[in-house]
Amino acid sequence: MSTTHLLIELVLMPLVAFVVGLAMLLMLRKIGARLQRRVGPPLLQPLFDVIKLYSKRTQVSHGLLHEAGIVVAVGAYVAIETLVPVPGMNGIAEKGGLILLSYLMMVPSLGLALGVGQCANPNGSIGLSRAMTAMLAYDIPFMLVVFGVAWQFQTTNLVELVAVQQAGGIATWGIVENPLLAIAGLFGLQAMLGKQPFEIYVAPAEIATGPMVEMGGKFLGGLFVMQSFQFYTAGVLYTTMFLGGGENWFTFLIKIFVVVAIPLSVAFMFPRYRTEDMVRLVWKWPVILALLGLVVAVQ
Amino acid sequence: MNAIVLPVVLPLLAAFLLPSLARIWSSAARVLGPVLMLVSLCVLWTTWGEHPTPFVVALGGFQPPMGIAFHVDSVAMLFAFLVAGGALLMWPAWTDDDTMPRLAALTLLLVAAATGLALSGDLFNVYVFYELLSVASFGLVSARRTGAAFAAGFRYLVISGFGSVLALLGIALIYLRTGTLNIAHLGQLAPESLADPFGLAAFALLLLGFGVKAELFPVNTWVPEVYAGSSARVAGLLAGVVSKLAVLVVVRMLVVVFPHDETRMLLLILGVVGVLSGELAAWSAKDMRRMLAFSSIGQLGMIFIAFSIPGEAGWVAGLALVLHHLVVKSGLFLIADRWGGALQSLTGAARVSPFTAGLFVLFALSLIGVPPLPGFWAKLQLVIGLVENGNGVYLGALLVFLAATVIEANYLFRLAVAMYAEGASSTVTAPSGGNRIGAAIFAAVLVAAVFLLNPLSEAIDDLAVVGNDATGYMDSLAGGAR
Amino acid sequence: MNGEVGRPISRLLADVDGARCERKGDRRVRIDATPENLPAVLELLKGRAGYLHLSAITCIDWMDDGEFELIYHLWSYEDRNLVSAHIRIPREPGVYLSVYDLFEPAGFFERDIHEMYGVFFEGSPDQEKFILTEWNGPPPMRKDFDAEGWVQGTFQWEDYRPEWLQEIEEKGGGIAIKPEQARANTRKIRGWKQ
Amino acid sequence: MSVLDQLLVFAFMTGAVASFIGDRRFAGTLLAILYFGQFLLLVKLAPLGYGAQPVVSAWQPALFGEVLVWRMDALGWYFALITVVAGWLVTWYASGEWGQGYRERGGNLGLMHTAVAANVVAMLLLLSSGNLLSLFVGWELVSWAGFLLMVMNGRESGGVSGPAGLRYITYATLGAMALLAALAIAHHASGSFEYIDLIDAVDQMTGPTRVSLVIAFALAFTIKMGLLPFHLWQAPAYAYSPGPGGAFLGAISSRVGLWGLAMVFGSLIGIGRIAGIELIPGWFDLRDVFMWVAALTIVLPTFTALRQNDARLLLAWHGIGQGGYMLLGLAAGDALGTGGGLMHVLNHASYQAPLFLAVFAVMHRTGTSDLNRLGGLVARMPLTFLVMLIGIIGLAGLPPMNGFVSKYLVYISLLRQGEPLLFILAVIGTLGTVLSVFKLLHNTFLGQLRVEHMEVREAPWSMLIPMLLMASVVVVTGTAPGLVLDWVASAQAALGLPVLDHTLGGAAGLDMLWVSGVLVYGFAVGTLLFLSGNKSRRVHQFDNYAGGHFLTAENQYQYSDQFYAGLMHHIGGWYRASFTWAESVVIASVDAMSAAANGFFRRTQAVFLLLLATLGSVAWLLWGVGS
Amino acid sequence: MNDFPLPVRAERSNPLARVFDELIDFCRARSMFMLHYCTGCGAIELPPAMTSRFDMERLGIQPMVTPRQADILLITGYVSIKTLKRVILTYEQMGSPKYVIGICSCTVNGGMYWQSYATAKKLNEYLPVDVYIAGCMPRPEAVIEGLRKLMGEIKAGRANSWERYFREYDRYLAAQQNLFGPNWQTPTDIIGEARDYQLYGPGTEGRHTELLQQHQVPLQPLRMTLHSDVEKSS
Repeated sequence: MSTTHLLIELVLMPLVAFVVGLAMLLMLRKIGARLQRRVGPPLLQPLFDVIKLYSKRTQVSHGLLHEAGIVVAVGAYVAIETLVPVPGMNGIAEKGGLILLSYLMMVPSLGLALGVGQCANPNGSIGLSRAMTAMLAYDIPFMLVVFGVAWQFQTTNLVELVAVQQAGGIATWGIVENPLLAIAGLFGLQAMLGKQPFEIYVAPAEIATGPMVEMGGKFLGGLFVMQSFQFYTAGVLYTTMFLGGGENWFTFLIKIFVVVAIPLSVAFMFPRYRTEDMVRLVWKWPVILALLGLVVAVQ
Repeated sequence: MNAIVLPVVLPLLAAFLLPSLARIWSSAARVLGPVLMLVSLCVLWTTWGEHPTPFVVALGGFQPPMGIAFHVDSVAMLFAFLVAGGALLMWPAWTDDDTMPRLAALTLLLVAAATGLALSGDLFNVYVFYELLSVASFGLVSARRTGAAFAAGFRYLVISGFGSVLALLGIALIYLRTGTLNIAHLGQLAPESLADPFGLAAFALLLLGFGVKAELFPVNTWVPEVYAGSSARVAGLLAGVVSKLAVLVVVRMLVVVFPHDETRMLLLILGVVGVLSGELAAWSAKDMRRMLAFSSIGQLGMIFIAFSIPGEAGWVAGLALVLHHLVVKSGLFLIADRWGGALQSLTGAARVSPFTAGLFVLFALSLIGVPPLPGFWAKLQLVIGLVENGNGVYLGALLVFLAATVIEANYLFRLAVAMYAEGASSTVTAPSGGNRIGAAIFAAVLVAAVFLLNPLSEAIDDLAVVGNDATGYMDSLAGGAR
Repeated sequence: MNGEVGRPISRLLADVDGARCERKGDRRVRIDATPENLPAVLELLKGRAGYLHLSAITCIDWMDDGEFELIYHLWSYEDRNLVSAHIRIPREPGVYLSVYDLFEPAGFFERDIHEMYGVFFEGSPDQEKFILTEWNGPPPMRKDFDAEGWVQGTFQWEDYRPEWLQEIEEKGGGIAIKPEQARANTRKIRGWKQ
Repeated sequence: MSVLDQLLVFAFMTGAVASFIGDRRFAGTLLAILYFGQFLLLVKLAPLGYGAQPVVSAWQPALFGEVLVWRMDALGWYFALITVVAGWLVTWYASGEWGQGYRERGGNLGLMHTAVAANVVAMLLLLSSGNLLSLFVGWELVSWAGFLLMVMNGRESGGVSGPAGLRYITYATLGAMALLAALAIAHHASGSFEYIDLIDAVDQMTGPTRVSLVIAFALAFTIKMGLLPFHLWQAPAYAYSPGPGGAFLGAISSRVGLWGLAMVFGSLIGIGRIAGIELIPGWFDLRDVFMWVAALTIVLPTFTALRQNDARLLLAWHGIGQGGYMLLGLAAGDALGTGGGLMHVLNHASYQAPLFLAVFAVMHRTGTSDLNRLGGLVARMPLTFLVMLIGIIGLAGLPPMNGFVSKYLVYISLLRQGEPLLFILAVIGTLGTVLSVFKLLHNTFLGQLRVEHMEVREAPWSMLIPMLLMASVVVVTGTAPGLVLDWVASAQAALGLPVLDHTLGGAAGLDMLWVSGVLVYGFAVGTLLFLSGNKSRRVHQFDNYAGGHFLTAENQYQYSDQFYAGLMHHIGGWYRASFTWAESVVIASVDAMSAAANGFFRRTQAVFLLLLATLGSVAWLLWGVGS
Repeated sequence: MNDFPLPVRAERSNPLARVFDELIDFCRARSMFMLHYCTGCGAIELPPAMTSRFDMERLGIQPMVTPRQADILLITGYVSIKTLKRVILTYEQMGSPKYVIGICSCTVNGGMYWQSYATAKKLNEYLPVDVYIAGCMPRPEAVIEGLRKLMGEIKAGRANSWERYFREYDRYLAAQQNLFGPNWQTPTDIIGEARDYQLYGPGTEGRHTELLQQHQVPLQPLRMTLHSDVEKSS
């Protein structure tokens, strides 16, 4: 692979992720609206929001770290996008792997956490504490799933993972080979995206959207961008692990949209759990499922 | 006649003369004892230099096995040397008051008896010296004339008396069987006449009888009270020196006359129980003297364990432990002279006297066995000796010994940490100058030993060869006396 | 039982000079007391008759009489009966005793009355501003406070006359008293704001 | 005189200098220079890190027929390097204002310098030990030097350092005695204290002997490492040491346990032989015991750390937890696992020390390390914050810092060996660490600055430069882990373990150069995106959303106490303090036995006992001989 | 009243820039995050406006919970003096451009509380109000109509009354001081903000801001400091 090619990929991959992620944001709101029998926002609403937020005249910052937090949150996702393979573009996916990615995906949230911390708002800190707890909760089944997938396919390399699944057709897809892990993974995905019933950390009414409490203007815009990346990454990662990655962009987009649509649809049907209930729930069912899946995988 | 009898005879004579001398010329009387000790040391030193091989001295010209004999070999010389040296450093009768003559006389008596024990090659002689030793120590123990001292002294007296009876019984049994009391001769006769239950019973009686002074479990219940009740120097003398002489007697009998597995095992088991009981009791002792007393029970237990190991390894370990314990425990008892009260009162004592506290830490470190201090090398020899033996009971003893060391480290350093605690003000006063100097000399010996480990280890190896050489001991009989 | 409550209370208060007891309804008793004997009345009611709950203290400004009327409402959970003890204190200087020692909740009511009427309760724990933290004017519930005048002097009015309002006003509707017809002299009241 | 001798002599000299002039004003600087000299000597030994033959000391004293040998190999050099650099930087840290402050607070600075120097000497002696005897000597020296450092902080620590140190020395003596037992067994088996003889003898050993040898060694080394269930001593002992001392101890001192285990697993006995000792045949062997102990050591202390409200204790507890990763990797036994475990030693030292130092810098300025009494200090101590930030990212094991790389190797090793439960325990440990260190950072540096800390100043450069140097190690070796992996590979070779195949960017499919590069690229994009908005304006911390409430200096608008209340609501009941309870049971039983022994000496009728004992002994002997 | 007319935003000559400006105005109009400050009964009409019957979201309007994120401040009902303080605090914490909508008659002239000593009458006196939606209470249609009107103004680039608050701060402060007393202060440094963002106008400072600065607690942010130069900021 030539250097130019690689550079183009490095630019293109985050860009694609951003666009698809915005579409996913729209999908989120559309699904919510449809479920509540509303019309929902227009097609370009996420774009309007982002542009409006970035074009705010006054921007309130609580310090360098507040700004750096947003930079890290967005920047780390930009980096992450180059590490997940998409059809036709592998980027530098071979330099990392599933485990690196699992940990790298904590970096944006932690970067954000720094920014929130400097906002000096206890609502934000409470939100952080809850978000961290949620992370501790859902990462355990998620890492079990990662282990199971890596064991199943005997690799942590995402490119190889895709190659193996595509070589064998649907029968070798993770979801077919090990549906239990796939279900556990979906559960983890729900929590990872921080949607209901796992959105105690934002809790708009009681802690004023938690970590986002002091984020306005381009700070909030950065968070929108970050969220779109997050949706995209989650979808791609799940697709890569269980749905054989993308043969071409068409099937790939269908897969990732379907994957992300499931938790988003589930989200609007539930109220939210309290922190300890969330921990209890996530440490029970997904973990049991994942462990059963592991037994299957190791057999 | 040989100059070697002088260390026994001179103190004995002086002990009887001293009260009279004290009336005439008290300052001369005061220095008489130490001077004699110095003389003894010189005599022993020169004798040691002249006679590298064992020899027998027949007292009054009667040749052994008929006569009364001193058996002089390097081990005996070492112990005699230790007695004189220890007594010199721990001399308890520096006082200015009217107790001085009595104390000095008793100490001289003690020294004479102890030296006699070290040199004696005859069981009857041993018994006599042992009794002499007991009498002297009764006097010394109750010299403080406090209620506690008398009570302790009485307890000591009772146990000691019964011990003497037992020992005498054992001696009687042996004499009944063999018709002789010369140890070397006994050694020759033992395989035929004493290697049966009768002989072994005699050994058990001897062991427990002499074990009273050697702080052998379970006949050591006098130890804590006596050490806590008597003056620190006396306690140091008893713990550091006298107990070792009793050990020597027992071990001599073990090696020369009763070298059986059963006897060794008995010694080992009593030693193990001694270690356990001593260290455990020390762990919750409430004052420093008792703590040291219990600790010395434990240490003596270790020494018994060491000597129960067959072969030279046991002697190496035993001798090393004996020497180490003598130095360290004597030093500690000197420190405990004024610091003997409740342990709580020592909190913050390091600021009263940093030097003494430092000495305490040094002694404690060596007692626990921290390299490169001599205590470590002594314990290492014990550990290697135990494990080389490979026997299950010896391995059990090793485990007990290791566990006891942990307990030892805990209680010694609980005190050390308390001494250095900040913000607390101690009520104790600094030890007297003499005690400090004495302790410092012991500490200096300890530190010097670190640098002289190599020659020391060689010397101990040589001594161990001699000590373990039962045939050599017996052969000395044949060599005739001078 | 309910019919009987008036009687024990009147018997209870028989020793108190000047306290008059009157049944006003099934569950209501009115006591007319004097400022001097009110504490005694309340103490008796609390200690002997089980009126443990002070549900409110009410104040009425009788400007023309130059008096404030204070009404202490006590509730008995046993008798399910409300007793209202009325006293009148002179409007000037408007000082009365606190019953905080007897009923702790009185602290709040007294603070409120102090804020709204300017009555000072001696011995009340805290008579700082309570609800009207921004208020610098006279105690607003006093009858001599001209709220409308104060409003006129303090606030501006939006120029808000939509057509439909004009139509209504032409028909004589709209706001009852137009701002320009307001009565009080605003200057005088603004003097309070120092 | 070999370079090793020069090094040891130089280290002794440093110690001597420290003890003579340690309390002078210039002493810290001078000592830092001397440590740097030691460092240069170590650099002279650097070929060791790239596969050279071990260096032997010329001085070999013989005592009681045993020889003390000092020989430094790649493993020892690797550890020694960490030791000396840690000693150097913490002394530098203490050389300036911190030392002044310490003295003003009533500390004995000279003694502290001496203690640190003594620790370095003892560590060097231990790490270059050439046979079991010198190992034991070094071992005890390290233990007692550490003890000195732990207990010397009496008044500074509010009097708790003494008990903590006492607890430590009791555990340490237990470990030392276990080592002594191991020595004895080895001597019995091989007839000498030489490593080579032991290695030869291991094959001839009987099963029980080998098991007891492994157990004795393991006991000694795990106690020093603070592995479960012997971990209770470590946190308070390290936390209440004087700052630089605590940093030194936390960074490297307890890792000598790992060094010992590496020798046992590598050359002395061999992980294969340990795995051959099957406890439940086919299911569970001795190696699994080590791995499970390691995994539990990762999890339990980490979650204990999560509950701490004192920054020092929090870090000290994490130090214990991190030891679990090292052992887990080492016990995994393959090239990846051992490589990760060994690399984690340097990584851990590189972030634990600056973290400790940062906490002590905060303490130096504010006088407290209570996490509920701090907050918002990032505006006042930004560089200290930076150090702590880098440190916690490393400690949490997140990319791109070095902590991730070593943990990654361990993860991959577990993955390849198919150990999902151990893997998930390791992950849980990491997650717990993330939570806990974020609390540390947040409660110290983020949130509202307290009124009493408005005037706080940044730590002086004498403290900052050492911290920043260490933090830079975290970043550099995170980006280019190959630098360290070279040394690790040499150490593996020296131990006879499989050697890790690596590049400059990492191993096992990980290339940190790329990852770091792409992160930088991502941050650049993020910055551009951020700057595309209008410029931002900084506001005061009271200009904050509070539901319409007006914030003032009087009310603390900060969330720090019970930071993870929700989580604790769920798992709080799982903290049972079982180990503390077990420890107290042991103490209580010793106490009871002690009371019994005391009672024996106080109450027993002596004469009766004497007769009884005599009869018993006689009977025993008679029957013994008769039968 | 309009002593200082707002500067009219000049159309930029570069057509691209003009498109850009228009795009931004368009986006601002199509994406309005509102903070509903539910001071009174009018709030009851907002849920119908948001939910399936009227569905504000199709206009790009969605509720937000903190002033930092919001563009519109909806004040739904009477504003007591105590509430007004919080309203002002909240308004100042919002990021510009920001719009205020007064819902219900109470925000216009006090409504049924016109006579009350404790209720602010003319909200526009204290904050620049963009749109009033009168009625007691206005129905959701009316609310949406008001929002659409505001939308049109924004799209046309005319909804600039928020600039008034910066450019004529002294006037607003005067009204606030009149009500809250001379010690009134909010944590937001409006003057500094106006300077920073070129919103400083002739009426920004004046008599009342002088009074404010006499007792003002300093509002400089906590600046990161390396060494000695720690400013006193308490």
